[in-house]
Amino acid sequence: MPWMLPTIWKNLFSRPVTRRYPFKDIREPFSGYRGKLHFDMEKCNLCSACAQLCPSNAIVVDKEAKTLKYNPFACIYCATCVEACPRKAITMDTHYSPPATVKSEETCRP
Amino acid sequence: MSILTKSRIKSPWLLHYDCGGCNGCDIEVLAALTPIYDIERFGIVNIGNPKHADVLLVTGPVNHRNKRVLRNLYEQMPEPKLVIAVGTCACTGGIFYNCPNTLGGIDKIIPVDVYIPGCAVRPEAIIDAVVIALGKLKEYKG
Amino acid sequence: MSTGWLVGSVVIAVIVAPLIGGLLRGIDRKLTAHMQGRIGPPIIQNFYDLIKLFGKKPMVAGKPQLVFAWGYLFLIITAVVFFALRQDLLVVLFILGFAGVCLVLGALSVKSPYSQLGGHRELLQMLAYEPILLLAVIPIALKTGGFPITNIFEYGQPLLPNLWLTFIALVIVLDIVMKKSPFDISSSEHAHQEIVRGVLTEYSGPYLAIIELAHWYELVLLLAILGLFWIVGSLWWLSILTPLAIWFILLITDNICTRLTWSWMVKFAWGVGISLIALNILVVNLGWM
Amino acid sequence: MVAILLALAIGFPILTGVICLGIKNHKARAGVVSLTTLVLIVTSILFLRQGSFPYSPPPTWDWVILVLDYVILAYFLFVAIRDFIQRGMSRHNVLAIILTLASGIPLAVFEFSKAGYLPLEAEPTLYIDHLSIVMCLIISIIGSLICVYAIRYMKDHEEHLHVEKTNQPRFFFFMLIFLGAMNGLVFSNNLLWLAFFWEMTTLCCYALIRHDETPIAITNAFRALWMCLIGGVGFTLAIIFAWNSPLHTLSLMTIIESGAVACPVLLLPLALLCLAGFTKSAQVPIQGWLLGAMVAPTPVSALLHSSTMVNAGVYLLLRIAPGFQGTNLSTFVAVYGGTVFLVTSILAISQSEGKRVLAYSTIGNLGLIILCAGINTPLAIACGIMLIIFHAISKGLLFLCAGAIESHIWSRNIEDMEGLAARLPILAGITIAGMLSMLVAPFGVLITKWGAMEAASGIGVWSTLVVILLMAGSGATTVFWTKWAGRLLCHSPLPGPRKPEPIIPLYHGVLILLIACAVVFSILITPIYNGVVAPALAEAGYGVAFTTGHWFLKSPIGIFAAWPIFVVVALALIIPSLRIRTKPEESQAAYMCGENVEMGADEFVAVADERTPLKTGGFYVETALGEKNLNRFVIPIGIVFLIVLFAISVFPLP
Amino acid sequence: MLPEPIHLKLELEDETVVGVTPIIGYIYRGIEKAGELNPFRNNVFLVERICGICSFTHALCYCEAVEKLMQVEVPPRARFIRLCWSELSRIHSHLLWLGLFADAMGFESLFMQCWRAREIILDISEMTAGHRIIQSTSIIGGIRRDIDKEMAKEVEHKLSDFKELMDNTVSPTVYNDPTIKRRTVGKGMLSKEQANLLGAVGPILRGSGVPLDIRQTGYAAYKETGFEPIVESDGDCYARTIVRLREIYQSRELILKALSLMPEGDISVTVRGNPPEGEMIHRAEQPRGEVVYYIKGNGTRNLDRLRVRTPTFANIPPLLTMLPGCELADVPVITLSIDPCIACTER
Ligand code: SF4
Ligand code: SF4
Ligand code: SF4
Ligand code: SF4
Ligand code: SF4
Ligand code: SF4
Ligand code: SF4
Repeated sequence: MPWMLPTIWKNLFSRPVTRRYPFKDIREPFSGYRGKLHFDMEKCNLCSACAQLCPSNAIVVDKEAKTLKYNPFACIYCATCVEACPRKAITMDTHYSPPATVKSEETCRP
Repeated sequence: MSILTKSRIKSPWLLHYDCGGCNGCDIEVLAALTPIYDIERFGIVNIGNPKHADVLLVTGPVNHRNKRVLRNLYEQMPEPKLVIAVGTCACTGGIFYNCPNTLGGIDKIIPVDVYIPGCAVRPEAIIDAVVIALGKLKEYKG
Repeated sequence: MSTGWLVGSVVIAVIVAPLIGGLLRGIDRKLTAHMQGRIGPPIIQNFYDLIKLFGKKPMVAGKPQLVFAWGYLFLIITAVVFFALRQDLLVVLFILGFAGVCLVLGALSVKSPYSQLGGHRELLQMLAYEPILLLAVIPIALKTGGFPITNIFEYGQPLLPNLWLTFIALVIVLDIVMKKSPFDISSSEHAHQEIVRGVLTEYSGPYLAIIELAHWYELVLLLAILGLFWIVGSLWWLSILTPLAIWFILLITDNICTRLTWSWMVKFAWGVGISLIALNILVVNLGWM
Repeated sequence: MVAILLALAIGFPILTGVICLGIKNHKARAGVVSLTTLVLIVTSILFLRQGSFPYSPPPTWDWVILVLDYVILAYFLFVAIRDFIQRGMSRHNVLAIILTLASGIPLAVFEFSKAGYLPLEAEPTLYIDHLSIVMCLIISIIGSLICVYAIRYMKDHEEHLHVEKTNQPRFFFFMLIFLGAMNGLVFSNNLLWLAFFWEMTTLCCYALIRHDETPIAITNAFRALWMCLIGGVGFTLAIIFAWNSPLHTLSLMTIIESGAVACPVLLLPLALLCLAGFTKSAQVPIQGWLLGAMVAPTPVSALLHSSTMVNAGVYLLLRIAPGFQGTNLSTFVAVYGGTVFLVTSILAISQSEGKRVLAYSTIGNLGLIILCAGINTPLAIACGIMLIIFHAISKGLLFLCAGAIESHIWSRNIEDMEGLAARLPILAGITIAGMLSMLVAPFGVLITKWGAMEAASGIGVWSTLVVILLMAGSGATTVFWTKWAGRLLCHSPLPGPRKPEPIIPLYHGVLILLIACAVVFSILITPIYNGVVAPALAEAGYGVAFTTGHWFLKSPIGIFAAWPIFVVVALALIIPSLRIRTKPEESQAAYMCGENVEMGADEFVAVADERTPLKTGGFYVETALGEKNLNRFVIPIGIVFLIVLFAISVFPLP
Repeated sequence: MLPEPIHLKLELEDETVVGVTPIIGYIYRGIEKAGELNPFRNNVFLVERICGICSFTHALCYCEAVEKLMQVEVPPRARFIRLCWSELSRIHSHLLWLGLFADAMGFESLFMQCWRAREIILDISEMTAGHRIIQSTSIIGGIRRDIDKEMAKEVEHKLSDFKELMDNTVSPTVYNDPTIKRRTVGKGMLSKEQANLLGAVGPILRGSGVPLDIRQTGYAAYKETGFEPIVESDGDCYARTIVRLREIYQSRELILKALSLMPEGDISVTVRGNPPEGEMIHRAEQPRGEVVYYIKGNGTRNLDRLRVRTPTFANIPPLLTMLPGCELADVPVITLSIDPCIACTER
């Protein structure tokens, strides 16, 4: 019983450790964080290596329609595609993908 | 904004149900309650009872067994109510897209208000999602 | 006291008590959060909660439930009114007891495992604290020469120096009623334990709000009863400070121990609480205090 | 005029009882019973208007009583010996034989040696005062209502048991003569008369418990017989000691007026009368017979074992309380009553059979009245009297409710009553109201508890003990009543289509009347106090207990306002029904972790997706607080108490 | 606050449990089947998501199994760093558990302190692996991210903060608090014999006095760092708590040791081809006990069979013998004391 007392007493009179997200004291993500994906369609040649390796089927490359469809709501942010892309067309942000009220796919065209 | 709407926005009580996720998102939901993130700042309480809850947080891709539970829980929540799909697998099935016993997303069972992508989601994303969901309450009439 | 005074105090009691109660609950949450190193909700959070609950669509699990919910609220308000009118303290506590029975019956009236269990636990909780609460009145009456609260006001000396044993017993009761660790047996603020939210499980929306409101009244009433121990002319501020101090100590206790089991609670309450009061009555009777 | 009244109150029911014995036709019997009850009710009210008066019938009646007394004892001897022969020796029949002899032989020796073949007289033979009028009202009104109820109940009962040849004539014979005997008992002043009526109630009790003639009923009847006969022995000895005292009297009034303080020799006869009272009220350690008596048809339980006969014991205690005021005996009685209250209330928690709960609660409440008698202040005695009234109403009601429920579900088990609030809303509602009337604030029973507490909180070590017993016991009563009420209420939120509750006029009528009495009397507590309780106090030589004003009861140390609480309760009942028209779509099933089979069914999905019915149950703590476990302590404690009783009456300490 | 759905059908008598039937299937997804449909390299990400708590150990065990089957030699540096992540997830798992356990007993402030300390570990994880809980850094043939000198310093620094926080808040309370002892000592007894007989694993087994820990087999870099299992002999809930608490400290030591002993070199080798025909079994010690991976290759890029036996599955029979006879209030405490994880039990 009394063994918790010092802790709570100290906490009571010191500043809470809470990071006041989204207002202030936000700890920025570490540099290696696997966040949002960006497709640089300038570089991409629709080789579809990423789509084949993606473990959760989040990328669909349609060579005929010349599109690359990416579904952030299916992606597990594993970075396999980033490593697989021969043309380094895919990059990862350190910010996570934002929540949304509708699930929308991103359709990218070179 | 009427005082009622304001109160609704200020006091969302959560019900969290794991529909077959991997625990990753579930522990992040819990982590959001703890000192570093402390979502009780926004009046959020994890209430564990559909009859008291305003917001249903669901993780996991839903399987054939727990879809019934999910629907029951949803129906037992009094209006106005919101549903948040937490994590990629709750949105679309994610990594489990080809598992034989998954349905691929909770919106196959109940209407969803906000989707949070991420595997696992970060507590910050959960906070964002709750904020977006509460925005919907401003239009609620009833 | 004049009639105007009386009417005034009733009105103030009925309106101000829940405000204080709600605020105390808010401060409770804030302080608890700080003790845990968190920021916690705003102090008026519980008012938001209450208004929100009132604004939810009603969802009912059987009609008797509603009767008992209303009964609970009304009876507690009656107890508060009786208190404000400085009526017989024993009667106030009896009414409180009736209110408790209503709460339990409301829970037991729904065939739901959690609600049933919660109801039975609440009942055991009442078994633990009711006798202490009622017995605590006896030494007060012995000292002041009667049960009406007026007597305490007219007594002219603070009661605490003589009745501190009783006071401690009442603190135990307060802890049980506030459902703080180690006594949060029948329901817990944080609703994820084995019985979800016990007696409250099947109430929702406005009806949950009614019960919540009644809890606020109850809290204030009990604190006020603790305050009676200091009522006397120049030290009146102690009668406000003491209950608040006690309340704060209970918050701390809540944060430094686990919940214990009901059998322990009943044993503890009866063993310690009743002996404290018995000792106090004895000592008063023998004229030592 | 007064002679006629007495004849109507005592003689008439005995007469109609005998008539019943000869009536085979159900309707005719019902008519006779109804007529008797009507007469009794009117008579009792006339008594109330008449006020107190003494009365001595012609001395021939002393002879009649004397002879009948021995007839009853001889009958006891006969049945016990017959049982000995038919069913072999058992503890119960042997004790019955011994105790019959033990009360009969000393009495005979005493009477024939001392009085020389003449019945001993006491002036006046009968004395009617407000205490006896209160009792008479209870007996006549509640007792009569129970008899009326029994008309229908016995029909159902016999149909259910497939009895070929109806036993109802005998049943109503005993029921009715019992009413007469009780009236005689409360009016008697001559100890011999009192003892006679006392034995007569024992006789009825024995015969009625035995009514169904099952082996268990017979055994329990004999148990009741010998246990009540302990009281008979007590009476015999009390008579002998009273006559041998310097007062040389058999008049109860004389004994009481003298009091044990002035004449310490009287302590022993008073203690013996207390013992008789304890046995009749089934106090620890001989509570067993009352529990066993629950095998009898429910109206019997209601009449004898709750609202009327067992009250004879506490009536006697309240009656003689002024006699032992200021002695250790008084303290003893208070502590004893408190202990019984606590112990039986705890025992009741573990009971799952409804009637046994009622029985324990009855014993407990009688203990409470005894406690009041022991505290022996005006306030306490007033509370004791009022408790007799309110307890009789509420408990009679509850027994009848239990009977009515039994006639629907054919079970007395509390667990089987789950959800009756949905199936039989009226009946269950009345039952719950009845329970609340035993339990919560504005109702009479609690008002008296309040008074008892205020009275008990006097100065002294013993009073500390008494209040603690009282409060702890009250805590326990809350548990078992609430639990039971909860079982009745417990039903799933969305039940299917329901059959409307069948209305049985004789049941519902009587029940509604009784619950109305409980409510109205509680609201009208001040007129009741002023009308009957205050005069009774004055007649017994006590001071004023309460003052009244604004329809509040005020004691020197407290105020009780009952009606405002009633207003609140009424509001709580009315507001939900006015404001909330529950629409079907607002109803929602209970939370079962989302595993409800479908909304509304109280089943959930469990192993291998099977539907599993939800089972809920009450809380009994059988292992810790069961009878087996507790009786190990309770019975020895009771015996120690009885030893102490004699110790303090034989060696009265200052 | 059990975060996962398991349904224990309890039969109660008053408040004493007389019968228990576990009802599962709420989480079953069919991961093992999906493991046969996916390319074997992608399975790493799948098995990580069998469970998000000891996700790294799943990945590690799977990778080592495949590597053994394909006879790939992993660079030693990779093995050391794998050990670090695996121990990090053990710390965060144990703290998570301790928090939930405290919460089940109504000790909210302890819960908060545990989770607060845990955030330090999660920060380390995010810093080194790029994600808070699902590291996704182990791949067939090694690891994807290195922990360089600078980062290792930072990790050491954070770990000493962590130790300080633990020493000041959590540990003294768990070791001394009388109310915690009241709720746990003597509750949920499991004797050494029963534990062996019923096949308990992990802290439950060690809490009953059996010194068995798969880390003794020396997979990853445990051989180099050295390892001694932590054992308590009382066999009750309290013993299990203490085992886990001591393991938290032990894991910290192991990480520091691994960081200092870590050789320079590559972090992965390129693995070409597909797993050959054949079977392989590999075991690893998860926070909850032994996990067993069975794989069967057939020369294609898909596996013939992927089979996982997880620790909670093994611990359910011991749980079912602990529960009967306890009070209802103790059910969550006892249930949590095996640290049940339904996600991997059902997969
Ligand atoms: S791998 Fe790179 S280049 Fe190929 S399709 Fe994907 S993004 Fe384009
Ligand atoms: S990050 Fe992983 S899941 Fe997402 S698109 Fe790339 S490969 Fe697929
Ligand atoms: S989204 Fe990913 S981390 Fe979250 S529950 Fe699903 S698989 Fe687990
Ligand atoms: S048993 Fe408790 S923890 Fe499990 S789902 Fe139900 S409420 Fe949640
Ligand atoms: S496979 Fe899963 S769902 Fe099927 S029986 Fe087994 S546990 Fe239940
Ligand atoms: S044991 Fe538990 S934490 Fe570990 S992988 Fe399995 S489910 Fe996850
Ligand atoms: S017992 Fe073992 S082998 Fe059999 S089904 Fe269960 S896990 Fe598979």
